[in-house]
Amino acid sequence: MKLRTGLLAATMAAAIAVAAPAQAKTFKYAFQGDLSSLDPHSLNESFLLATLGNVYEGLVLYGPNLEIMPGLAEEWKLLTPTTWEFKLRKGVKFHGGQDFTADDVIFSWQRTLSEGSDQKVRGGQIKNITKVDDHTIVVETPAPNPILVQDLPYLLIMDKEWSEENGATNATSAAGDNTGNYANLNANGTGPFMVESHKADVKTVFKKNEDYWKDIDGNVTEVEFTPIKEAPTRVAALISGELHMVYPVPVQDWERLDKAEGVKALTGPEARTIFIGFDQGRDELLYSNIKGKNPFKDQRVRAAFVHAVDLEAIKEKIMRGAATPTGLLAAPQINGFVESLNTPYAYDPEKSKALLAEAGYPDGFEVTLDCPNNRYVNDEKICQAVTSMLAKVGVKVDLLAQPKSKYFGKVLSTSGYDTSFYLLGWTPGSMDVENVLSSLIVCQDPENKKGMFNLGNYCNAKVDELTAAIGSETDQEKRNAMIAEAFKIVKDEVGYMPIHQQPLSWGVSDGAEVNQRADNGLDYRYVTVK
Amino acid sequence: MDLLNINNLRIEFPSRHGTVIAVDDVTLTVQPGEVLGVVGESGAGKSTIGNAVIGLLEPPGEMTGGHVFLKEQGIDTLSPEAKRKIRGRKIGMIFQDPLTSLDPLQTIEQQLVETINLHLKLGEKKSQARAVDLLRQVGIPDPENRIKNYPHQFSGGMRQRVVIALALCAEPEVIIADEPTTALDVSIQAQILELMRRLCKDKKVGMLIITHDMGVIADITDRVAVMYRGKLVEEGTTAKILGNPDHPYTQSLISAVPRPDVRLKRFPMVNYIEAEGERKKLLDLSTHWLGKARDYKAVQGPFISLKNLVMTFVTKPALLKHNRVTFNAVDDVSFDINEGEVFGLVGESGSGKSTVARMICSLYRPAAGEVNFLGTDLTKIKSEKERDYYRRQMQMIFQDPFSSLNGRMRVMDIIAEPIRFHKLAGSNREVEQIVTDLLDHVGLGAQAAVRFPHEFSGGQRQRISIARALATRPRFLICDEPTSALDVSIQAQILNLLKDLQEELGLTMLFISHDLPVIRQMCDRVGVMKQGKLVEVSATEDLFENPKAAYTRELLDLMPRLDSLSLEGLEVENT
Amino acid sequence: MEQSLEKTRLQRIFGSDIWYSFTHNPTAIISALVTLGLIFAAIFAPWLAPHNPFDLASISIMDGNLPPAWSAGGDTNFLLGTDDQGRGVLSTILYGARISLLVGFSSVIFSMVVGIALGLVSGYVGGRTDALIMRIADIQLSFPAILIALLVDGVARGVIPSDMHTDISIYVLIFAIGISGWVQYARTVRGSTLVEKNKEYVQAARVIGIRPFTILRRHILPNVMGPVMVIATIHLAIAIITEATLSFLGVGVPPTTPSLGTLIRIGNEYLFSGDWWITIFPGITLVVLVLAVNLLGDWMRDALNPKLR
Amino acid sequence: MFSFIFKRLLQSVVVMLTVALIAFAMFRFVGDPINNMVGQDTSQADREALAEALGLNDPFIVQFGRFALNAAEGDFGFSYKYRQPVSKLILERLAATLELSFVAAVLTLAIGIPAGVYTALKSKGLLSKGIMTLSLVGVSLPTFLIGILLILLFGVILRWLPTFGRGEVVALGWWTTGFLTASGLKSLILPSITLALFQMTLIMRLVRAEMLEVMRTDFIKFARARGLPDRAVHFRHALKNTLVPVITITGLQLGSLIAFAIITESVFQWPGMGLLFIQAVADVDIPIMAAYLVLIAFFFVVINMIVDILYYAVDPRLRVDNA
Repeated sequence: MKLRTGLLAATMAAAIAVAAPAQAKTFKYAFQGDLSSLDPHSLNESFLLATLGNVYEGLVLYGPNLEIMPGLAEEWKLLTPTTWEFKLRKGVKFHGGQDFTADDVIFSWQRTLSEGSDQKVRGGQIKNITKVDDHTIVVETPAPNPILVQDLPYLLIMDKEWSEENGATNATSAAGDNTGNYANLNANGTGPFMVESHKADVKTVFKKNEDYWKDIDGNVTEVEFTPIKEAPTRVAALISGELHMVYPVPVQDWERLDKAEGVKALTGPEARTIFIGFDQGRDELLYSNIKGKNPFKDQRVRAAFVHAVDLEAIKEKIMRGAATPTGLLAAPQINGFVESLNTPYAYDPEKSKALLAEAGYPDGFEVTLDCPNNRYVNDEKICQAVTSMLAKVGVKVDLLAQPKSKYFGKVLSTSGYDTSFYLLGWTPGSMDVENVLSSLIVCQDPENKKGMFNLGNYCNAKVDELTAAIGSETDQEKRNAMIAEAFKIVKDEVGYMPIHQQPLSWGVSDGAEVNQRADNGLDYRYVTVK
Repeated sequence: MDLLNINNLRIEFPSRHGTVIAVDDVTLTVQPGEVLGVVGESGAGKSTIGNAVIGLLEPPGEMTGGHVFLKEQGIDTLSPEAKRKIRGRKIGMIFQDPLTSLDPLQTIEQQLVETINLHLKLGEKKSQARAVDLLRQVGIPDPENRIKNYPHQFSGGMRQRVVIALALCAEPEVIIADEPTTALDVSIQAQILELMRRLCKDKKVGMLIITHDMGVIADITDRVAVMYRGKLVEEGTTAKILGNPDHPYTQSLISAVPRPDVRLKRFPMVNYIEAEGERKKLLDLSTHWLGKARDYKAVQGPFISLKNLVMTFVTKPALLKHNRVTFNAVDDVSFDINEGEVFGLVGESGSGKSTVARMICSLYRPAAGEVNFLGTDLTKIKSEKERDYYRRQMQMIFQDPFSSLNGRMRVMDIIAEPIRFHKLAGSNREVEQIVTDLLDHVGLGAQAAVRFPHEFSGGQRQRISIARALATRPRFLICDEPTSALDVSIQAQILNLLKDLQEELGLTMLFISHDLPVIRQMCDRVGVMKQGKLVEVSATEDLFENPKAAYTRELLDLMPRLDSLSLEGLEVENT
Repeated sequence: MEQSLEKTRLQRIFGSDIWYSFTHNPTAIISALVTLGLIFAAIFAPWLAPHNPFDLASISIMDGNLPPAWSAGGDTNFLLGTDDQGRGVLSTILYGARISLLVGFSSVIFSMVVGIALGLVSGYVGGRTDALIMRIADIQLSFPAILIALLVDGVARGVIPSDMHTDISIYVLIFAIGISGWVQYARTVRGSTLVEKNKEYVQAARVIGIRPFTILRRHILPNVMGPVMVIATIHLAIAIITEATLSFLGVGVPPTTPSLGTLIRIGNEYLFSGDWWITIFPGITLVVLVLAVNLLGDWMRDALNPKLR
Repeated sequence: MFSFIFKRLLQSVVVMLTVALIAFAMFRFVGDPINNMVGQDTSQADREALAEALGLNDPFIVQFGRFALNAAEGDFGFSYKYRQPVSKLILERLAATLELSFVAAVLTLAIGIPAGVYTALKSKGLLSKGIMTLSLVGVSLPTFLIGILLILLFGVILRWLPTFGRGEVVALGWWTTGFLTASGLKSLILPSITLALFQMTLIMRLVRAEMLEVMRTDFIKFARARGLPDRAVHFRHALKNTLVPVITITGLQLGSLIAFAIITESVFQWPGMGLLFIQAVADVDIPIMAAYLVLIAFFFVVINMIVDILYYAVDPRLRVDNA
């Protein structure tokens, strides 16, 4: 018996051994989510955009550290506060062999505004594009926009002819079969990699684009992407050597990865900030035992809450020391980050109790905390911890942790912000604080699509003013000052309870080297396989 | 030399209640061409002998003494494999129930050929030929085609013939038949017995036939061995055993056999096996509760009169009426029962006699016709409440004492249920009093009340169901084959009991049976049924002495002849 | 009289073949003891458990992820270590077993009641009623239990105001698992009812005039309970497992009041990290519990089957 | 026979419609699909436009009617998430699930039935008692845990077998198979075992119980009395009769294999329908959910039909030509 199993083992091992060298220079990795579409305008979601960023390119690109660098545009300059001139790169060809010209840029911009596009917000930053010559364009913005370029890396450029040939002039919409579906299953970009085969949610294979317009640091000739939903399976796949890289890796598995030979955990702070918000808009909380008034309208109550939560403990125990406790809703990688305000509120249960008593809730009160359980790193566990910490100062929190579909279905504007107390995470799409302010902090204003994600409707006229100004201020000095002022107000009024910057948590085998970008995006340009 | 010699056989069944000696030092011999009958009542251990001989004792039973010789060769000591070779080849076996003895999933050809080929190694072709031949021998018409059929396509009698063919197919020297005809109707039984006797004589086969039925014994055996509680109490020629038995058990057994030829007052000396228990005889109905509250209005006209009763069963259901397949279980039956008489209903299985009974006590709703009880047509009654009044006056005793009592209830509750339901007693204590009375009235002690049915023997249970039936103080009692599941001596006791009760309480009875002798013992008038039709109604003695209908005559002819039965010590009722 | 009654009742139990086969079957005895033990432990968890893991105020996250007491860094306070939230694993198991058993038993009883009722009616009344009920059963059978539970749970979360979820989620679970189980009972009961209703003791009752409902209750029901009990035991095991599986699919009880299944699901995420105790101990408990119950059901099946004796 | 099949087909249509109806009635509660279809910055107006375009605002009976009509033409609509025809997606995944279930079914029967027969014939034997108990351990663990443990043991520690996916697959038309490549076959081992374990136990116990019953019937006793060797008695007579009742249950069990694949598939990231479905539940991708449920119902109906036909084949008592 023993002998037989031994033998079996041997043959198996052999089988794997011979299988291995076959895929030299092929990079295999897995992510928890999947690549739902190949259409760069179909979904405004960071993983999709970051991944397609290897196939399609914008006028500008993200560098290894999210810095902006020239892409399909070689250089750009501000003509007037509302007009920019972009010089386009010459001699660039799409994978299909078509030349890249100004027309493609204009076409792609129009496409982002087409029916079914989920990039309308980005496209909306631009009022008009005029073609000067084949490689020069002038971009017009509705208002002075100092950070236009910040928004361009993910405005990905498609080829006009190709799209027209294949009836993909409109973005792929989820509503029924439209001809644009071609772009949903095929890709034709200018990027360093092209799509070899794509089966949604099963496997996507990328091949190197040999005549890419510039040399890349990486040596990978082929990339194989597989979605793996279950964390244990993902980690197992890495440790067993079937994949070069998987992410995210549960933070509690880092030790294990470092112990296991041939693999390591690659971590760093993500640009996403996790925070908890209070309903400060309604006169009575939807989910609380306090009737007739809204405790969260009282700044002392909000203060009591933030002082009751021990961010260090959450960091140590739940995030295994990986998170970065923060006092600001924007991460250091975000343009406009304010160092001085980033120190968290102090953990001080006594003070918190005192504040509650002062506010007239000596015995605390009840409130329901809405929490996703499959969106952010250990989101449900964080909520549990917060729940038990608040219990210690007498506040009874009912935790309602749900899958993200149900969670967002409940708390977002679609169902009228149906929440009293919620946990949310945010990465500004433009990597600029302006986005943070205008989405999370300014008063809700459906008409102008402002404060759409200010679920608790924290509202302060001064902050709104500043935000508007920041949006159009082109002088960095002044701008930063205004940013600092705005955030100062929010912090003093305890508008939110920032928790931490969640960690990037990748597992990488020694067989490969990758560059970990703060937006959790993987750029094949910087992948090397030994 | 003996063909089969069973020598001081002893078989034990170890159980948690101690070892049961099923067969105790039994010696038997069978000669070629001889039919030896082993007779005895349930638990006598007769079947165990059969199983032991072919080496198929059910575990945990084991042979702890004695030997079995087949032509001087000891076969009990052989290896399992050797025993297997003897089974079927040298010793054929026939079991009781033909319906379950054949593999339902294989054609009888497959089963025959399989066995023939196994023992005689004839090869497919020859085996098939022999199979067909065998079927012809056992009297299956058109064997060439029928052989392709599956068991379920044969009637019970035909199946038993197939079973016999299977037992014979390797020319065994001995055949052991365990209750071969018990599951069959009397007409079929006669044919099968005749067949077996003929085969046994022609082929010089020795036959060991195990039965509880004196009729079978009388019909085909040459010698009889009587068994009682595992012991062999008496052995001799059939004539001797039936004519003048020596052993008291045999005598009581013989005296308990219902006689087709004469009608007895009571069955005497039937207490050898199970003491009948003291019964309060001749109770004073004016004082006793059974007498009280018999607030029955006097009957004018017939007590019961059935008019053109029809009962239809659906054999193949279907949504649309016209594709349903139906048949009439009871077809236009009419007869009257007068107050105080015992009316017998006789017929073979499926003749519809039980169905009639069930229609009378409205278990079935007739498709057509009237059931007039005390002048009221019960089929017209709509409300349950109204019907209860009549229900109370007619009760029923069922065939199977094991399934006619709810095993989850105490005897007390079983008998008390009707009393409570019909509110026939004021207090609980009165109810208990009545139950106790009833119990010793049917010859069971009061202590029986706290026990559960499974603690009683078949006979005792039947007494319990009689007590339950009496509990509503009925004036009309329906007995549906009340004794056919019982041993003869117990049957005799129950029949005695019913006779007595009928006299004491002046009950009117509908007595249903397939057993003509029993009918003759019990009934004043008899109706004969055949395939749902009533073929004859006449006074019992007339029916037996000069039957009118051809079918009745047929039945009477097929009745086993028990002329050799001794008459001594029996008082014949002279009508 | 009464007294003697009692006596015979006891005698009946201890004299019965069931009891005999039980006392002569070590497996049955052991599994019975284990099951009872766990049930006991679950019922008296509040008194047995060193901590109350459901009382959030009492748990401190700083105690999180402590290994079992005997291994390095262990805390004697937490015999079997703690989970990520600082709940004692031992206490959590006791309380978790409580929930698992509650869900298990309740859902079994639920489907039992529904199944038996429908089965009795279907079998006794027959005709169109029977046809209807059995068709419904068929349809449900073409819809695997796990899916039914998933959907039922989904709907419940939809229709019930979300602030009540935490309070009622356990009842939802019971309903979800229960509703998917009744068919088996219904079919079995119907089958045996069809047999029993033609037995003569039922006819006797009808001749007396007893009304159908009483007949079903007093006569037929007690006689069809045997097989039902067997199914129930096996079903209990399945229900507990199903609960665990559902919590894996994310529709279990809230993590603040975890069941054994939820504990395993949570622990699942720690299988690769060093904190094996978070999964292993609840896992072992679950296996032992379910195994014991299964073995018990096994024995019962053989013991209650007359043909096997 | 023909009319019988026709009746069955009619029934199946009813069943599937009911399933679809129930399913639909439930979907409106499982969550709001829109949030999974757009990025976080997408404006309210766009979200509503999309909902309108998808007909999510119509009364559910209308939505159901639309679905039923299209489904009748084999058109299950368009996946919200993948923006592809559902029928295409499911077709891609069908092969994976069916192959997995098939292998699991083979395992179940190939091990379950013999084991059942053995434990029945040697019911007192020590080995069979062992098998009985062991089989219970298998069903005492939740499937997902078994899966993870298998992965841990054979994938991570021993590194014999792949931990996820189907390995290399070969496309035969629209059907992709893992049977033709070494990696494909290796990838099948762990998931199929995980999936089969539970059913295996059930079938084994069922066969055992039925076999024990049959072994006590008269015709078996009579077969012995005719001197037939054990082999013939056990297999020609006993086993065949055992299978008659076993067939039905087996049918249902094999049907539920396809459904239970949900768990196995998500543990092993097996790209089958189950995975697609559970993802769809998370993303509220209603068209996929609806199609899946109807498909499952369809499988059950088909299996039941096959079972009934088998019945006719095996048991002469059911044949029409009864005399």
